[in-house]
Amino acid sequence: MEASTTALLYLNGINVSFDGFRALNNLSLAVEPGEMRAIIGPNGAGKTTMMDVVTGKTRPDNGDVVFAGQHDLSKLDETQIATLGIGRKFQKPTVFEMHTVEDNLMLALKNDRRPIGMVRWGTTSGEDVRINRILDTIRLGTLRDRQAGSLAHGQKQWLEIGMLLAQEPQLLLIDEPVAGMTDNETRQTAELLKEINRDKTVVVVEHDMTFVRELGVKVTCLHEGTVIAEGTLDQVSSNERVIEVYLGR
Amino acid sequence: MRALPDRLVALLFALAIALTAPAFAQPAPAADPPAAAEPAAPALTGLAGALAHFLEDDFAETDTGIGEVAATADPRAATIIEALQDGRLSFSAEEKKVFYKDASGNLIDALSGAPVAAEPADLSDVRLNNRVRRALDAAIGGLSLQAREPAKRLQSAEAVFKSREGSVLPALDAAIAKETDAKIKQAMVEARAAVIINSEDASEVDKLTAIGVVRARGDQEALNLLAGLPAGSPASVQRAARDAVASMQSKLAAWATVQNAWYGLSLGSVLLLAAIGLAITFGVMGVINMAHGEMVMIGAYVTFMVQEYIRTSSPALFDYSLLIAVPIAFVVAGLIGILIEQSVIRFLYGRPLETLLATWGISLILQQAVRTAFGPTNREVGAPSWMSGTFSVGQINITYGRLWIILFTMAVFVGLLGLLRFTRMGLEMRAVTQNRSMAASMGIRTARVDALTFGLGSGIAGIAGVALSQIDNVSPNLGQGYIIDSFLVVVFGGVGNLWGTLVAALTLGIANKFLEPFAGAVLAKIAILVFIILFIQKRPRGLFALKGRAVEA
Amino acid sequence: MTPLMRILDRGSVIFLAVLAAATILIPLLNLALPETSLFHVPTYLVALFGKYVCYAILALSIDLIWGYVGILSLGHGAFFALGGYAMGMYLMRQIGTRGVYANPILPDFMVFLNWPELPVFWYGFQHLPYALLMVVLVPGALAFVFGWFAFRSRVTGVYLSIITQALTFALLLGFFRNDFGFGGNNGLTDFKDILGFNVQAQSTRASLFALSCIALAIGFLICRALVTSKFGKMLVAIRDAEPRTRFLGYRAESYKVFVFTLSACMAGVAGALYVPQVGIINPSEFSPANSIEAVIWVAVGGRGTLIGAVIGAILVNYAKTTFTSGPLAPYWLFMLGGLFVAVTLLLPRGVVGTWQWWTQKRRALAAAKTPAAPPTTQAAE
Amino acid sequence: MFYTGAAPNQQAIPAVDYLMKDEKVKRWVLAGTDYVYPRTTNKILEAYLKSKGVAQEDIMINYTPFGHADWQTIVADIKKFGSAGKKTAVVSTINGDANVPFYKELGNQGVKAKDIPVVAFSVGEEELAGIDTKPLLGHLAAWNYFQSIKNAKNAEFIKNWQAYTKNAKRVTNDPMEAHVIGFQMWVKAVEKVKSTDPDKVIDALPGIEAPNLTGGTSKMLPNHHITKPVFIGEVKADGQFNVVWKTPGLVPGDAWSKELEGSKDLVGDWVTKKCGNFNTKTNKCGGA
Repeated sequence: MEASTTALLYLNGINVSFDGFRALNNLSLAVEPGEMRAIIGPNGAGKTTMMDVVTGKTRPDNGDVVFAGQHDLSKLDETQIATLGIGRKFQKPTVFEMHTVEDNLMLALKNDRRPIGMVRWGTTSGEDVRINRILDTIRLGTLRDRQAGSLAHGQKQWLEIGMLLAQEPQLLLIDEPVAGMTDNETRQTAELLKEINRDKTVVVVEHDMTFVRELGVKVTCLHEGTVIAEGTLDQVSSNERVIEVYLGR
Repeated sequence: MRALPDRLVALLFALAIALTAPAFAQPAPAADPPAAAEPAAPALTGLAGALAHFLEDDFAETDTGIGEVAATADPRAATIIEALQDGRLSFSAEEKKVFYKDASGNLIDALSGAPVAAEPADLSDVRLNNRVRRALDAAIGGLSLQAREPAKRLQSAEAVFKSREGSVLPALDAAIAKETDAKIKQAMVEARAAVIINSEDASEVDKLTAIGVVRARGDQEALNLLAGLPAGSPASVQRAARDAVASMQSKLAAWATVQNAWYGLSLGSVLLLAAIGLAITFGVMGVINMAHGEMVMIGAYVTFMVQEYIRTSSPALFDYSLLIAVPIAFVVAGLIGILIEQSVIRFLYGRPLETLLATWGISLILQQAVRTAFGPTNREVGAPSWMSGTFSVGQINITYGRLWIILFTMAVFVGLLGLLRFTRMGLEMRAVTQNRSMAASMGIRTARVDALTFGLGSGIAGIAGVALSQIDNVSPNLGQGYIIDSFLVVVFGGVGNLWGTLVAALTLGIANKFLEPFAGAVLAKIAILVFIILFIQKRPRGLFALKGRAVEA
Repeated sequence: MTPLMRILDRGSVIFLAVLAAATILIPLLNLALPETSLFHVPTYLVALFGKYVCYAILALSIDLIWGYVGILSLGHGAFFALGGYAMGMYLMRQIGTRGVYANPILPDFMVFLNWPELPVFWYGFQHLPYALLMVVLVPGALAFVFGWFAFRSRVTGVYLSIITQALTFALLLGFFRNDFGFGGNNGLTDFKDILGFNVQAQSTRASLFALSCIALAIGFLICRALVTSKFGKMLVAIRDAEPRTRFLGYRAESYKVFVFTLSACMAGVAGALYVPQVGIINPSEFSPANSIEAVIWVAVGGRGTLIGAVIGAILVNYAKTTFTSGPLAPYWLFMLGGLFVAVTLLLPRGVVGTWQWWTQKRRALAAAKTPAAPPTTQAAE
Repeated sequence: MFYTGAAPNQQAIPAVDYLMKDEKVKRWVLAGTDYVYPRTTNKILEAYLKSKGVAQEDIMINYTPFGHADWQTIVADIKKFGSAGKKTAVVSTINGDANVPFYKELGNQGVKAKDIPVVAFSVGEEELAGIDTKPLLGHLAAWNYFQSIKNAKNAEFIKNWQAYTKNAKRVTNDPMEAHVIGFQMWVKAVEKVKSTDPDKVIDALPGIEAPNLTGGTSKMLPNHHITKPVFIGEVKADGQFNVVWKTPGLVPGDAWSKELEGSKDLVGDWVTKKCGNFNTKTNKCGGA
């Protein structure tokens, strides 16, 4: 495997097809360390499939998926990839609904993941400090003992991002973080992500152009499983091909 | 007109008996010590003497009597033998007379042939057992070789082949000379060969020719005949027989593989039949219906009730009872299915494990309900005549019952495929399966489609019950025996894929039958179960996985 | 909060207290009081209660995997029966020359089947410690292998339920075979003594009952400790959002295999205690119907509540004893079937679960009425 | 424990004798369900057949599980085994529900009683009530009682039973007769000792006689078995049996088979020896 890239995440010539349908078509993408990248594209462009490939949920038919220049992600499963330091937020917020906000974060904290190391009760003071810090970041400090299932949609999104933070990954893949949020919440989320981006690499998939503009980062536009444009939002949105794809022929 | 040849045959027959009887070991009567010890009834000769044996109410005596009746040069012999075979022969020990009932039910004195006015008080039937029946077959074989009906002639040729009764040889020769039907003639020639091989006074050359004839026949019966060669046969004959047996055995072994495949196909079709309804409710809808087996059971009980009704009201329709039962079973089981869907399952969509428990409860209730209504014991479901018996293709035996079940299964399968593909209901079903909310927004009443789909699956289970009533116990436990197998077939084949179910059922059936000779029935079954358990872990979505409505918990 | 306080909440303390009382009182009332006494507990009842307690342990083991991890095993009776057979093998070896054929080594059925010598897998069973080890080890090993295959391949939900059912069915067929070496359909029976005590004796029965209660208490404590720990929270997390746990870097299958194996071992212990009390173990214990019935005990009591599993097992079995011995016996299956339907439709949380839900809701309402409730302080250890 | 049902020497051995003598059977299939009773019976039969000079290769033993439903292969095997030129019979100890599919398969594959008779020890009137008996015509059963046995006592019993069940089609069978005898014996024993104390009744039972429903009087023996006549019946089209043979008198039940090496020296004697497995060679109780 060639390690000639400085990119933290490097996708090259990825193809994925389901029952004859080509979800990803020779997709190539490189995300540099410390970067925040927004990925846009119409429905069915392959955004989520791309995340599935990176996180090991879907195996690519061919192509390279390289993390930090040395790990071939196409050979690893979800758990191994997560342990390498890639966190993922799902499109539909997925938290442990029966657990409290605190427990959700506690389970996500970077720690011994083996069953035997889990047979203990309560949290250590060190863990408490970490949990408190994340709660502050995701602005859920007052809801610490609430059951996650009873949170509002936007709060669940934040909790899930908080769980990603607790995981202490190098790379965060965030799928539609502001779907169903109010304008105010959207703005707050953008700030949150920028804050996170200070020491972590982030890839955001989003439809909401206001949000993407708010982030002010490099944008990649996908269509039919392949990259059709890359650059600032203004560059991309003036690209003819992108206009054609979004507006239809 | 037929009196002359009959008489001639009987005469020859008697002659042959007189010549060969002492030498025979096989027709036990003459050689049986008690029969020999009997005071030889010098006063009674001919038919009267023969009939006297029937008065003893003793099987050995009856056996002797049959031989003697057949041996008399009497035209009444055939009538008497046939009457005995049909259980119409009776006797009075006091009057020392034997009688038979004729076709119109009149009591006739067997000796005089005259109708009897007053029935004797101690009239009782001449009883039959297997030994007597065999003797009857042999006698009839000799007596009806020249019967008018071809079927009867063929039957008697076969009877001679089996009985190897040496005394019929002259009759057989006469019959062969007259026979025009090639097939019957062949059977007679084979029967003759069988007689020759077992006769002590036939020449070596004749015997060798006969072995050739039997060898050409090549079936299990022929093998049977040659393997049981009389001990005193000449060495050359024994060698020829051994060669023939060896060659026939290797051929039969090859046929046995084909036969096994057929058994597997037949078992597979039973599995398919039981599973196919489940392929709809589980495979298409994702409902875990543990009461599926009980739908099969209900189908079988419907068959029982239909037959009971036909038996009492119009017995002539009995042969059509299964055909009548099929639609009724479909409707009854289908309606019960819809009732279950409406009252229980519809509240549990999306919670498959709860559905599983609730439907298990329903299965217990249905079993107990049937037990309460019909009793715990097996119920008799008869086989119509077109489903009884066997025929051979090459050296494999095909039973009509199994053949019809295979054909029926295929018909149900094809019918279901067609229903799903070409009807409005099938279209709606597939639409709901693939995208429920989209289907709903297009105006399909999904709740109604759910109910109908479940009803369809249950109805098909009911139809399966009609067929399974032919090979299994019709008891409240009938369904329990199929539920685990059915689920495994559907899961193995791939949920939501009818073709997968077909392939899975046939594969499992055939695999089972090929394992059985080595491992025995139980180990074969265990091996299959373990195989499926491992297979599902390798391919959790089965052989042919399709994307259906999520079946996940 | 100390770990002990987390493990022993009020309900658990009450439960353990009741159990302790039963452990002491029932044998005492049986042994110490004369038969004529009003408070005398007849020996047959002691045996009956002992049976219920064993069922309760089985229910507990099912609740641990179904209630907390969402694994619905329809074959847990298999582990129960395997534990029972291991104990039965010990008891068979204790018969010695008192068997009909008086063979010092071979159990009667082997003499009868012309087995020349003891099969290797029967070796060692004359020693109780070895047999007890097998009681735990055999079900555990089977569960481990089965779980390892199944969970690694991500066989879940109803598929898993169906293959657990196939597993117990395959064992049922196997154990029915006389060639298998476990006594065929008759199973193992005619036990004489256990550790030198007559299994029929009143005092042995009372002791076995007490032992079963203690085993139930220990099993309960283990389950309770597990589910209140971080491990237990992980189990619930796996139940509710398995993909999420994987993306957090957990090996969900390891957790499942671990807890499935533990649960199988518990079921094995339950079976081992059951066999000397009922005096027989035969292949019918493997029948899929038995396993499903055990699941309904848990459903009735309330899954995911532990205490509910125990209460459900005792309630349903008490009802079964009452109905099947009375004039209503033919209607028991209607009752049982109706119970399955009613519980899933009307009482999905079960008795204890519904009660808990109701009290929690009341407490939440009360808390909402007093908005000045102080924020919970963090009790760092 | 007392046994009013048939011991193997009161069912299996006479049936085999009949087949050997009357049907000239030379080759035997012992087909049974895999549990203790068939295994016991077959073990005794195998020893008995060998003692009568039947070679090992002329005996085929086959065990199937409870409720076995797919008999295609086994019936075909039986057919094949039966076509080796020697008269063959099947001795069936197949139990319960497996019988119906077994006989159905026999019928379907055209195995007639005339060719290969099947003699069964667990198929009686009650079991036949669930089967279409036409294809079974002539197959045999060995019992100590048949409903078709004609005598006043039996006629009365049948009448009472059918009146009790309010079903004129309900059949009687051998196990029912065994209970009738057993109950009468118990009553007589209770009358004798004027107590229902189990221990006293147990001591009183041996020697008690009670009329059976086939015209004789059964007696409780010291080994806790009873004397019974043995009948062989052929299945008739109406589901009843046609008695084709019976023992001349009553046969005492053996607790231990005389045919088996391990048990031929054993006797059960609860009266003088107080022991179920008394060894007449070593004069000791306890088998060895």
